[in-house]
Amino acid sequence: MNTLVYTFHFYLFGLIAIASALAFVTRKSAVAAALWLVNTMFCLSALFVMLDAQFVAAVQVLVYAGAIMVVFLFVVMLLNLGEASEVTDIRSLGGKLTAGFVGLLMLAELFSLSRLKFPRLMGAMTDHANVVNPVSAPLFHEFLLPFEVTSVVLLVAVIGAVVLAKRGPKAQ
Amino acid sequence: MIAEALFFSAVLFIIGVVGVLIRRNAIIIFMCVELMLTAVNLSFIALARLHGSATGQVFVLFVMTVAAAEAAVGLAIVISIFRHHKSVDLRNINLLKG
Amino acid sequence: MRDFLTQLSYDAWVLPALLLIPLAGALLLLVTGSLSSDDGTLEAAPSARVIALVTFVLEFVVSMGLWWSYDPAGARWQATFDHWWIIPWNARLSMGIDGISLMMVLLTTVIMPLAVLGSWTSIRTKVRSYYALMLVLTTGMLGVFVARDMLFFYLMWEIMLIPMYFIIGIWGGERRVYASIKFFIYTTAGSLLMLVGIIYLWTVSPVPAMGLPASFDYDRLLSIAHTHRAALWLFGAFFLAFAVKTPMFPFHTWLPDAHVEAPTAGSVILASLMLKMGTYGFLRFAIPLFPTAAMTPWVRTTVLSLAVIGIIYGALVAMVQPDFKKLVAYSSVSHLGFVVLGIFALTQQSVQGAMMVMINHGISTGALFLLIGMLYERRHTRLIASYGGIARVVPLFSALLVIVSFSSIGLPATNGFVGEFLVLLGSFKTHPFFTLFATTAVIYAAAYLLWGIQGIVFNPLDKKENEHITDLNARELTIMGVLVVAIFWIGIYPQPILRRMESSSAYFVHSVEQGQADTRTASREVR
Amino acid sequence: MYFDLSIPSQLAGALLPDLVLAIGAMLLLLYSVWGPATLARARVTGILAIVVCAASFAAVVWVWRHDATASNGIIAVDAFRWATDCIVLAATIIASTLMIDYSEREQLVSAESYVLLLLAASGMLLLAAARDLMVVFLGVELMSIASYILAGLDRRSARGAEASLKYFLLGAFSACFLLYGVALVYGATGSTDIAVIGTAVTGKTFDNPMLLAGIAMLIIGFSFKVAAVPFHMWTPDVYEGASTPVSAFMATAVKAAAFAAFLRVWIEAFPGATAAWVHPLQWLAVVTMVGGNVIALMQKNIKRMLAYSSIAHAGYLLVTVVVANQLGAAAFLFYLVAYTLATTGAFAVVIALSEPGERNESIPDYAGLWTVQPWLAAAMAVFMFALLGFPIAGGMGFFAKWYVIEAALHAPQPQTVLAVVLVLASVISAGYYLGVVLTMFMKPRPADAAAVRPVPTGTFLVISLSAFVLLLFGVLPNGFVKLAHDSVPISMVGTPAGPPVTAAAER
Amino acid sequence: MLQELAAVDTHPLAETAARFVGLLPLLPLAGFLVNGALSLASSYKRGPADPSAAGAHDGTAAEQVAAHGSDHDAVARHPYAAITSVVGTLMPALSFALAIAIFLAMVSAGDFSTPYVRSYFDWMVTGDLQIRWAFQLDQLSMVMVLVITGVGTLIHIFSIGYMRDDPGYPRFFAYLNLFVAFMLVLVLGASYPVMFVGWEGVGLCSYLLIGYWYNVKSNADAGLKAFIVNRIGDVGFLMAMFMIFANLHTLDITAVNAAAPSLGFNSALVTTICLFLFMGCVGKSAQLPLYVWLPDAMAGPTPVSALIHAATMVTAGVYLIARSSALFVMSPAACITVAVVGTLTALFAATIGLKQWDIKKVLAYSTISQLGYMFMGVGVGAYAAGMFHLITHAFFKALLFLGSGSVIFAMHRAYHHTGNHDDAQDMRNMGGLRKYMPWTFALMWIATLAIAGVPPFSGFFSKDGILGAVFERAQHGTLAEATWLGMPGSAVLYALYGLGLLTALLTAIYMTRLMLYTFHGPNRTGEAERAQLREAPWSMTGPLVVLGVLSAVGGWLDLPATLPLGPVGLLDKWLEPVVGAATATAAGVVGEGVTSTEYVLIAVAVAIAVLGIVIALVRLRPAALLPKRDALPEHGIEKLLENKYYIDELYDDAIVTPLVSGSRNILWKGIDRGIIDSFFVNGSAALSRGVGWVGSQFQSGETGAYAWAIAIGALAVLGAFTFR
Repeated sequence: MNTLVYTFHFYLFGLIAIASALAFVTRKSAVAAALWLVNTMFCLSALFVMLDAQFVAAVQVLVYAGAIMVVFLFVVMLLNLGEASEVTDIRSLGGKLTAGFVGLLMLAELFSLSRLKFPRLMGAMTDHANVVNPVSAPLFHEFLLPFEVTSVVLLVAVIGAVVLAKRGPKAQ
Repeated sequence: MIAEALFFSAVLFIIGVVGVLIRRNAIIIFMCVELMLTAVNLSFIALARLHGSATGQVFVLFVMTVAAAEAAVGLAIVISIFRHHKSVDLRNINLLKG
Repeated sequence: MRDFLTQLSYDAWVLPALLLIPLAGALLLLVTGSLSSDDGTLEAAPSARVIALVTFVLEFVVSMGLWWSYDPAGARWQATFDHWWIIPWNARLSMGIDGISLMMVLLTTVIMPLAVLGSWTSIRTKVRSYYALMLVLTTGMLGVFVARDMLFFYLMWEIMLIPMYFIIGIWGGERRVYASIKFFIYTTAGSLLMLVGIIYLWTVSPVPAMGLPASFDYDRLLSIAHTHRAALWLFGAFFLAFAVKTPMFPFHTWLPDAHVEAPTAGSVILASLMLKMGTYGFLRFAIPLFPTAAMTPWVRTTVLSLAVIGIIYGALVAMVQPDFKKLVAYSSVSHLGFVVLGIFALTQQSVQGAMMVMINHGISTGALFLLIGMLYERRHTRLIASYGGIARVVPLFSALLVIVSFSSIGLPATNGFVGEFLVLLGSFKTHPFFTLFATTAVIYAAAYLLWGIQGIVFNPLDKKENEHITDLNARELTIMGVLVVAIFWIGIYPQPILRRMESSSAYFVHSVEQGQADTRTASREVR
Repeated sequence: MYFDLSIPSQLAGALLPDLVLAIGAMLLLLYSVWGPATLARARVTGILAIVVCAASFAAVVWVWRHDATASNGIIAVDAFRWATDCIVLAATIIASTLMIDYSEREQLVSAESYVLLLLAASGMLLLAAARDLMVVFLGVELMSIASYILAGLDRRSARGAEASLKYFLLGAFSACFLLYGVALVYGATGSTDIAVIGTAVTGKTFDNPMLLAGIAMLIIGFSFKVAAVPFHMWTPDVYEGASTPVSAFMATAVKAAAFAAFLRVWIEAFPGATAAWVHPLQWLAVVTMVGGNVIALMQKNIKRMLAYSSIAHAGYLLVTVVVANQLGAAAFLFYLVAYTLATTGAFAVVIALSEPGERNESIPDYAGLWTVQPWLAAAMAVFMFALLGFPIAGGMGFFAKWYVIEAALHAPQPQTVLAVVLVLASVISAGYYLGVVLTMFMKPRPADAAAVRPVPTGTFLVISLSAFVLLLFGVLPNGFVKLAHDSVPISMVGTPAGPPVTAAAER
Repeated sequence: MLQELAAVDTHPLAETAARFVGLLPLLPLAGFLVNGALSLASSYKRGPADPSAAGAHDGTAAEQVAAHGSDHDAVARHPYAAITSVVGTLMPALSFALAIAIFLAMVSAGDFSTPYVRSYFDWMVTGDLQIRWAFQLDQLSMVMVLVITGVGTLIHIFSIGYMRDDPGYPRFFAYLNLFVAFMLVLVLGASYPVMFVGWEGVGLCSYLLIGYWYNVKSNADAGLKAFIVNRIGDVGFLMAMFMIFANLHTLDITAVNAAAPSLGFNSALVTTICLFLFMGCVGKSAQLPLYVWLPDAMAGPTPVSALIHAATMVTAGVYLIARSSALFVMSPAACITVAVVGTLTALFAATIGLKQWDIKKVLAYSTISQLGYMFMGVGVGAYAAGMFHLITHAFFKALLFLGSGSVIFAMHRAYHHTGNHDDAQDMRNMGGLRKYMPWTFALMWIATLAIAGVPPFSGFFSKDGILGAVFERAQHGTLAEATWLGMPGSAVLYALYGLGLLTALLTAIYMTRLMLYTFHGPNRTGEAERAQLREAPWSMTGPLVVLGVLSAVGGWLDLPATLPLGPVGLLDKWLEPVVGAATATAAGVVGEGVTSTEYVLIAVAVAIAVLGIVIALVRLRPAALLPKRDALPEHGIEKLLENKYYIDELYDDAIVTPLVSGSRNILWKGIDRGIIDSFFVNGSAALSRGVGWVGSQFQSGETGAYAWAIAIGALAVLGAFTFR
């Protein structure tokens, strides 16, 4: 029973995510598209939870849906691209069909390659009470260096944002 | 459910790819890339679950950070482009070719 | 003479000295003035050509010692020099001469001063760079002839291209850019495959059982036995490089363009020396390294067919050229066909003859290019149709042109005959039918050259502008004098040269036959 | 010297050069923003950046000289890393030097650019060291993000912005493939540690399908970073649009670092799956060599031409990846040295000759250069010949090609076809390299040609030193050959690097 | 250079004048060098130090060039004429004197069967090849040396007068001397390659002398044609040498002759060798089908025609076959081929000679015809007879040419005097010259009777010797027994005999025609010119007289046994050591004594000669002839003969034109430029650029397109893994 509910929800969120994603790539309006993407993100974070990654799911909602997408929407608004004025934003039907075909082909290739023969399914991380610890321990031991590197990445991003977006001398 | 998760992940990834291919708005294309990243994150989570190790989850955290950084830089670039071209339609942005 | 040379320990230093003297000359040219054009004219830098000439004469004097110091009955390699170079790859600066190299080295050192004299007044811009390039070119050519290390050989082989590329491209005629780039790419395309072959040879060269490391040493590489398949591929790679350089039909089309567009000295060097690299390569590398492949019946037949086609084809095409320089260029295709025929026929006489043709072609064709250059300097056209009857105006020039042409045609008692006769005589023993066809080239040779010189020096003097051509001056007579003496000396008494080459060519013939025989036995045993 | 990488302090020790560089970059950032944005300040920043790089370089040499080793861990401590570091740092120093002169000419006040150069270089050092796919990914991103910004550094330039956008969008797109590849490999092997993957990927687990998909995705991701055909299309636009010193930086350092990671992953993680990836990589190499060269034939703009040339060179370097053994790594390092010197040299000449606003950059503008600037033309000819791989005149370029061909022929499965394609592609490349040379030497100088301005000191130093080193080691490459020979990853197992050369040969 | 390299020589000639044999060619060679230097020295104007400097036209040079003017118009004698005349004539004369001395030494040395070989130094020695500069003196070469130096000296003397006003005077003598030198090398060479030096050397001189007046294009063309056609034959000579060396491992004539039997009687090998050798002879001696150069060679000065194209060079082929007699007798098939070709040539050329108007052309075809006779002789193995005809032909044909030279000289002088530009060599412009040139008239009649075969003039004996030998060989001997192209040898030889007689008839007719039109009947030269016609100076007529005497009495050199008017068969006996064995082999069993058949044959021959003369005298009407410019076109067979059967045109259309246009249009423009260069070389470059262009078109600048490329690339890479 529990498994059935779990399975149902898993499929539900997965399919909603896919549907939202499809809606996202096909909406002409940038704002609408962005919101559909946010929806996908939410569904995915639900899936994360169901895959025993509660901490990551939380971060997903906070960072992705919350921060990143907001920035996107902000820029869309800032540049006044919110209205679907540019009707040709999406390629013509031929382009779409070809792209779809390429996508399906790639998908087929991926599936035929990853026929999903897995070695042995490990047990879930049982300690539901402590969802942060399994993530934080390797983060500060094994993956200390990458963790520090991310800070440099962010530093670069900051510099970059400042350098690029600040009003410089008049464009030639 | 691992297989299903990987399936969803692959489908979302491909939708992202298709999105990149059919859109011409720089910002939307960038969003498609974000979709692809998230799709990969799903794979990571599922595979972490499969292996019972947290490495995958840690990886997802790094990816999110990078995505944030990319978003900052990318949107700055978009703004910069907009200043020059008054447009973010990629068809208008082709001074460089050949 | 030999004692005197021994006292100087001549053999120990002569080869590196020969390579370094031109480089030193080039350096001297670079440090004594600016390279750019503003002060690079002949008037502004009259000393450049003098420096070059002095260097080349010094080079010639130094090299002449080899004539006496080389002992035909002595060791296979003489005047050897060996010095470490690229230690991790075990490449060495290893040099030496045998009878074949000796003659090529001497030919080079004789032709180069003449080439400088031939450019004396015709090169008027950027003189300093021009002579510097000629000096560098000389180092490259001599390096090819004396190298006993494959890597060293390859470097020298390639480095020749650059000076020649610039000489054609900067001081050449109207289509010089096209000609120079065609020349460069054509020859590079050929030789790069050889590079792959050389590297392959190196990778298979170590003999762990005997503790021998990988090596570029020529004699070591000779001793490697390849599978037949590998040998065929390797031979193909080497063959292509040398066939382009030679040039053999159908890889010859760079030659007419390069020759015609190059300045006089460039054509002389190309024809007299650089084409010999190809045939020298056959003699030294392509065949001895892969005797089984080279002597495979179908390979041999193919090469000989190409050689004979080249002989006849070159002659026939030369016959219809309106431009005398192009005529001579195509005649080179024909002459070099004889060399290849002689080499692949593989008899003592044919190989000796092939080497003689190499020398003779260097002298005769060089002389033809020099003469046509002298005429060009006066009238600025090379079209046969724009001359006619100038024997009356420039008798000495005409006499020399006739003499040199007949030497090129192969009139007995001139040098041309000795080489072609030996080639054909020797080739007949092994390949009578190819020889029959090749022999008919003596007809076409007469046809194209005599037709050409008739159009220039004979026929009515019916063009006004030709009536004021002046005859040769002392400098030009000096150049031609040297060459004409060589023409008759080799034609009448070639024995000193033949004797010096005999043991080397005998070794070549013998070793290739031996290599071929060994494999035959081996393959029989396998069966 | 031994580092236990599980102890943070020793990890820091093993990361000494990286830390020097990163911390230096941050200090430099503080300096650069701590005052008015003037040209003079930017210039000082640039000089300081060179000092930082030099310090990091010294650190590399110091660690290298002490034969440092380390436990298996997230980063490698071996000669291959140090050699790559040296190349990257040298390229960064050259790029900074050129940047100083370039900024003054273009009146570009941008002290941040040096900081970004240094931070990108930190990413590269990380890539050279990475023994964990996670570090690889982060290194790639650090390097790339900094490069995206560098491409669009000149805010006045619409082309710069366009280059930046293109680079960014496509880079992010391809990074997803790389990431997906990492995920799949992780899924197949349960680890992101290259060494662990290496032991997991053996003949037995070879038919693990997810692994194959992962390898394929990794190939796609890396191919983009190294600009292999058909993932190359961003390259010419970005090189043309970006400031010339940045182009030089991207053509050399970025490519070197990406390749170093590519090679290390391939040598250490996937030798067990050779049969799976060898054919796709071979094809990639062939298509890249040929494609890069033929398209370069059609270029008029010298920077675009150099971009396509760099694509072709990526093809040559891919050959060493196909070989994927110690000899291949040695050839890779040697090639990289020659390629870096020649490419930066060529870009330096472009900087020396172009006019403010990046005019005067099409090849016909170089006509008759020899008559006004003989030495500059000669140096450019040397760089062209080096890229062509011509002996003596091209110096080390020849030995670089030589080494790659040797690696190809000496591999356990000799890649003869690749070697032949390589030389044939080189013949095609002669078409455009010689085109530059003939334009400079054989075409007359047009009457309305711009007067050539004096070459700035830094640029002059770069040009002359590059040419000098190329030529010197083109005649006597002993030192570099030996260095490359000794610099292959110590952790690697496999064939010895090249035929054994005994002491007897070193008489 | 003349240092003795040979070991102790025990040959009977070793201590005689023969040891100076090397001087024979060297003396004329020295003459060549002196005259050549004079020639160049007299016309050389030193060029400027810097020829590329513009404005090198200085007036003086132009004036001097103008002063030289046309060769024909210059009147002033050459400044070095005196020294040239002395050196140029003295050198062959000294050679002749030395030849006489050697001849006397040989006579006094008595019978010796091995030739005297004098070796100087190595030429080409490598492996088993041993070629030395060596001269060989034996009876055969002695005969040739005497003819060459003797007739040569006379012609040199004649030339002093004939060429006196020519501006290229020293050059002419230089060439002539060089020719004598090379001709001597040819006949003295002890090995085939040395012989070949002379063989090609005389070809060179022939080339230079035919084109001596090079400023007329047709002269230069004729020289070129002569050299090239000769070279076709030389291919055969070379191939023969290669085959000989490949099988006998030597090229020394003595050794080859000694080893010839080892090749096997009538073997394909020896036949091939002989046919190749004969190919050389066909070229040099102007036989079918390579005779075409000789008529054109008349473009050269007349002394040249006399010396080279009648007396000496063209007979080299005959000499070569006599020299290689040991080879030829091994192959009856080759021998018959030689005879057949010779006979057909003789007949063919004689028919053309019937309708030629140019006096020298008639003589040229006559020469070809007579050479055919000689080949008929040596072909049937009658070497002595062939050589005999060679000698007598040298006398009377040299006389005829020099005589015609006298006539042309006179005609030319007359035309020159009045500024007329009519053809001085056309018989239609002559007529009745006997009044003006009685000496020439008389001497030429002697030669005509000699060539026609009227006894007792020399030609009668030599021609009869050949015809008799043919008839005899048809009866018995190896040739009669052999088959040739499926026909019995004897039948072929009988046919040849018949054709030989027919040719003799034609010979008599055309020679009488020549004499009639030139010397008899009314004069057609023109009123004004007639006054200027007179006999040439004595320096020219003198040699004619000497040759006239020789033509008349030359027959006594080798009287047949049937007509013992003196010592019988002198030449036969003299040549016995050289060609005796070969002759004997060819002849088979020889019936002793004189048979009645032989008298019948002689009678027939004489009758034919007389018949021919009579036919000509009766049929031809010199009075009815019109000068050239008024002449009517000929029709039918006469037109065919006048145009020499259109053979030149045929060769031009069938060989030369296709070869040249094929070379130009197919080989050069088609293959070289079209296929190799345009298609492969530039084509591959264009292909690269084309692919590059396509590639750069994908580079549209739109980021979306780049993403597509990446996606498709990803698809491909994934596909490569999927469909592995």
